[in-house]
Amino acid sequence: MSEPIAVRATPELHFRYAAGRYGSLFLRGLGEGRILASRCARCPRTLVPPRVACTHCFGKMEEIVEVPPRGTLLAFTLVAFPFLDPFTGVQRPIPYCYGMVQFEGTDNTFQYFLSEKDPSKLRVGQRVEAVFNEVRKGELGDLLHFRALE
Amino acid sequence: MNVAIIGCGQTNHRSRRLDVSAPELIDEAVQLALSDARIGPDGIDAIVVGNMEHFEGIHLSDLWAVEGTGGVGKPQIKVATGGTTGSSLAQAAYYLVASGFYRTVMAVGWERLSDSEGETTTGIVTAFDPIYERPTLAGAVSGLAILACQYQAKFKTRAEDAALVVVQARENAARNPHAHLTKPVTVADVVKSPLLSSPIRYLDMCPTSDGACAVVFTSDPGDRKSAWARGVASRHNHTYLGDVAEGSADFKHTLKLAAAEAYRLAGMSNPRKEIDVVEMYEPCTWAALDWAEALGLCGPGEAAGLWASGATRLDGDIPVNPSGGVLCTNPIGATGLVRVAEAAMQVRGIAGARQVDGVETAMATGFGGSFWNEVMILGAKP
Amino acid sequence: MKPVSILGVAQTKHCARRDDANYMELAFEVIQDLFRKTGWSHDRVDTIISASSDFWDGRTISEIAIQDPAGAPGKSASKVSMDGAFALIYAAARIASGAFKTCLVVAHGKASEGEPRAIANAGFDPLFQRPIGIDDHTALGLQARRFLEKRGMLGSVLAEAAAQSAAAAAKNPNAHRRAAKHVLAADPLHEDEIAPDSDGACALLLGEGGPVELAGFGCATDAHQLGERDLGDPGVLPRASLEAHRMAGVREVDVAEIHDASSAQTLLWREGLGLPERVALNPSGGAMGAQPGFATGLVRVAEVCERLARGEGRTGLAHGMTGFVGQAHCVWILRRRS
Amino acid sequence: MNPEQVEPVAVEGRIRIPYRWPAGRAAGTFLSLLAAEGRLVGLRCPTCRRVAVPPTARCNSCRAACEEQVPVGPGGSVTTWTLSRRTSPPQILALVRLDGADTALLHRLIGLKPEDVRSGMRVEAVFEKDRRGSILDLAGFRPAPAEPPSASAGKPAGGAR
Repeated sequence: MSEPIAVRATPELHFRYAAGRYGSLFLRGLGEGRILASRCARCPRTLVPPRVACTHCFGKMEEIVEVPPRGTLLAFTLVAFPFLDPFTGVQRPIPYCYGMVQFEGTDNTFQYFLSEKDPSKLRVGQRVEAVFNEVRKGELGDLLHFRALE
Repeated sequence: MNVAIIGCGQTNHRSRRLDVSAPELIDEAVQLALSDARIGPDGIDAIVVGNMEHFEGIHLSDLWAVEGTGGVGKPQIKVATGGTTGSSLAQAAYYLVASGFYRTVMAVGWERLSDSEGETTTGIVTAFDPIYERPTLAGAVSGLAILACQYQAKFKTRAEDAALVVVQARENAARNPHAHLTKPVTVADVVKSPLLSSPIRYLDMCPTSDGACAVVFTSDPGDRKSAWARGVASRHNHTYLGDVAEGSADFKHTLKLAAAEAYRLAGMSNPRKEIDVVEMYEPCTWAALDWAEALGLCGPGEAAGLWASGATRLDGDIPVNPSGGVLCTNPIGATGLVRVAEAAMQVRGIAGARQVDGVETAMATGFGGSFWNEVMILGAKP
Repeated sequence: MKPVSILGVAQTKHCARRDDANYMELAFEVIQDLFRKTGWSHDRVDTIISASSDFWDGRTISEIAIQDPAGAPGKSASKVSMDGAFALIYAAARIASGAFKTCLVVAHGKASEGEPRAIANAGFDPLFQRPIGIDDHTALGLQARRFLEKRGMLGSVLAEAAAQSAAAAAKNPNAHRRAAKHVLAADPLHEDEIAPDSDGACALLLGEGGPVELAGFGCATDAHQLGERDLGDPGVLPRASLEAHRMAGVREVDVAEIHDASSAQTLLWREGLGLPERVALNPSGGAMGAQPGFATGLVRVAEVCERLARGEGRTGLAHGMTGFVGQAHCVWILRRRS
Repeated sequence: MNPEQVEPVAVEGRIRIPYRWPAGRAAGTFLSLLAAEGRLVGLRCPTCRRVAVPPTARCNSCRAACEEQVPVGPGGSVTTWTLSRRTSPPQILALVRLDGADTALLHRLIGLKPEDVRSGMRVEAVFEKDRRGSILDLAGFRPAPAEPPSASAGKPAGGAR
């Protein structure tokens, strides 16, 4: 026998991931072209995406605030290798750039696509702004990418 | 209660082990560990097992695995925490013995990354938030590339500096029959290898391996060669990757905290001098630099110099990964346990061609999840 | 074992679908409820052990979702990828080792987000059992038939046991309200004789000096292939039970809560645990009243703890299970401190 | 903006990954003989003499390595059965103890109606013509007229302990 016996299968499991109340609010905000954050007045912390638990005191984040769709790029990468996207089961289109962006007035970073495809044109500390799709549906894809302001 | 490691077994880790089923692969490591510990299957009171279900597509993987672990009729507890799975198994086995619940516990970790036909990244992508993070993330590779980007920006480190880590790792792996990648590489090879996720290139990154590891922990080692657990610590991290570097402004925060706690438990005031060898969980070259600094092996921004000086070599004054480390061998669910096993072998003086002279104290680390870290310090005495 | 006691318990209401809460929010809800009941807060928690399933959550390293609500950042935490009753062993060990004083234990499950039968199928070995198309319900059917035939019982005993569980669940405000029909689901089991797929979470706080202590536990794993076991027997359950009773130095308990995935298991596990008729079994309705994934066994512990704390008996037994038709069992004996 | 008042949404997702599970030595022996020769074997434990089908490389009772091949079947008896309604038409799933084996094999019963199935009934293996090294090279088990060869047939496995 040329190759030892093996059993092959490509199971496909379907999920309905609940966005939760805070996430639902965030996605609705994106649909309106707005970036919403949750705020803990005690700590104080303002975080995107909004969520129920503060990252400092782990208590309830009571307040939802809108933050400007601009921020600072704190890290980035150009993804250049092929791999299967678990959502589609086929190869994710490459190359693409994404980065960690700290929105103005927030304390954490948000991970999302960058419009720039050449990492040599990006730098840590760069100012960026969120670009929204014209047609929006209240989903993450309403946010197209971040583009450099300088 | 004091806890000692008395037996370690690991497979010869390879890119694919098509000749054995998962339980049979596990059995290889289990038999070696039992034989090293000089005990029979009846000498094991409980088993802790772990692997990551989506990498093999097997839910409740502990339940089929009993055919290999020897868990039928015994307590068997599954601990699975991502990259830290192996180190978490070691910690769980430690606490189960230290509590007095069981006298002798075997930790068994395994992964068959070839079962997902090279698509390990696909499984790792699913570790992160399905709505916010999965669309952008490219597995551990891009997650670590974000760390590397920040490290590079902060210290102006060159790709050539980071490459030294894997050059040395491969040299060490050539002395380790269990290592997966043993072919020597040069700095030029590394910086010319294909770009995965900037600044990480193919040779900067750990491989995907098939392999298993088993380690026997006991409170009653008798006259067996033992490595005693002297400092066990773990520090966890946030849910979202975008929060991980918040406040501390770096990705090594939890490793610093875990190491400090482990040093405190082991009663160490100068770990750089008191630790004889480090088995570090370094999934990529850049992380090794960042984390050597977190462990206090050198100051901020000095790690490249540490490697360049030869201090981290087998004959240096702070050898790092005589086994070749994760950069040469990475069966994920076993990887952290291999670090513990290698550290224990160093303390027990049975590491063969990769043995460092006169090891009294060894440290093993584990990395996983959303940048959380675990540390175990082993010593020749309790 | 060194004295480890339960300082407090909390559970969510269990139901078919919690669209309003993602995993983080579900964990937040139950942990905050636990703190409200006990007067504790995150800064007094030393370590965290969670229980959840990567396949159920559709997420590798499923515990990442609950790091923040559990207050894990900066602390030592770990995850047992089994039912919460097993996770409790690790949590108790962390305290009994002397390394930690208090441990937050949290388990969650949301059947509504995934496909429970397809996920269960992926839990059988991929060479012999999975290709046949078996799942948790059909495995329960194989077990129920063998159980009935081995004892020469009629199927009506399954319906009677299910009716008793349903009556108990009707009095439990946290139980999963469902309209299961008496139609065949996995012969000889009817839909109402199989435990529901629920969303829910459970949390408890371990430490020293609480009203109820963990007196003993036992745990054992059986062979994986269904055909290696006699499904009409309780398998390794008596072994786990004996060990728990021995460690606790307890011969008989006053109340018991078990994970019964079918009404056949209600009868079979009762037999395997050697519980006499006088012992109240599953006053909450048991898993037949709500089965929130890996939280199911921890809910049993919480239910027993609450009853003992209220003075309804002095000793109790809680049972958790992982795997199909009882491949792995965990038995806890709890005792009210006098 | 109050999160308590928002209409919650769920996001559709899936996990789709290709897998290849090697059968290894014990299962590989079983599956290759099934594929190549249409015969069924178990592995016998050298210590406790138990014959396991499906075979395991190591005995679940005494941990001895199992290598001795023992022919089993093609006849056997049903120890228990159920109906899986996930498929249309429903399939009869059963545990079948093959003659010569001490454990039972999970498979499908074919060629009969659910109302005709009885625990303890005699069945025989039906092989696919085109076999590829899978447990599905066995199409299933169909009713067999023959009487049980020994009094022990029809009893389920005694468990692993």
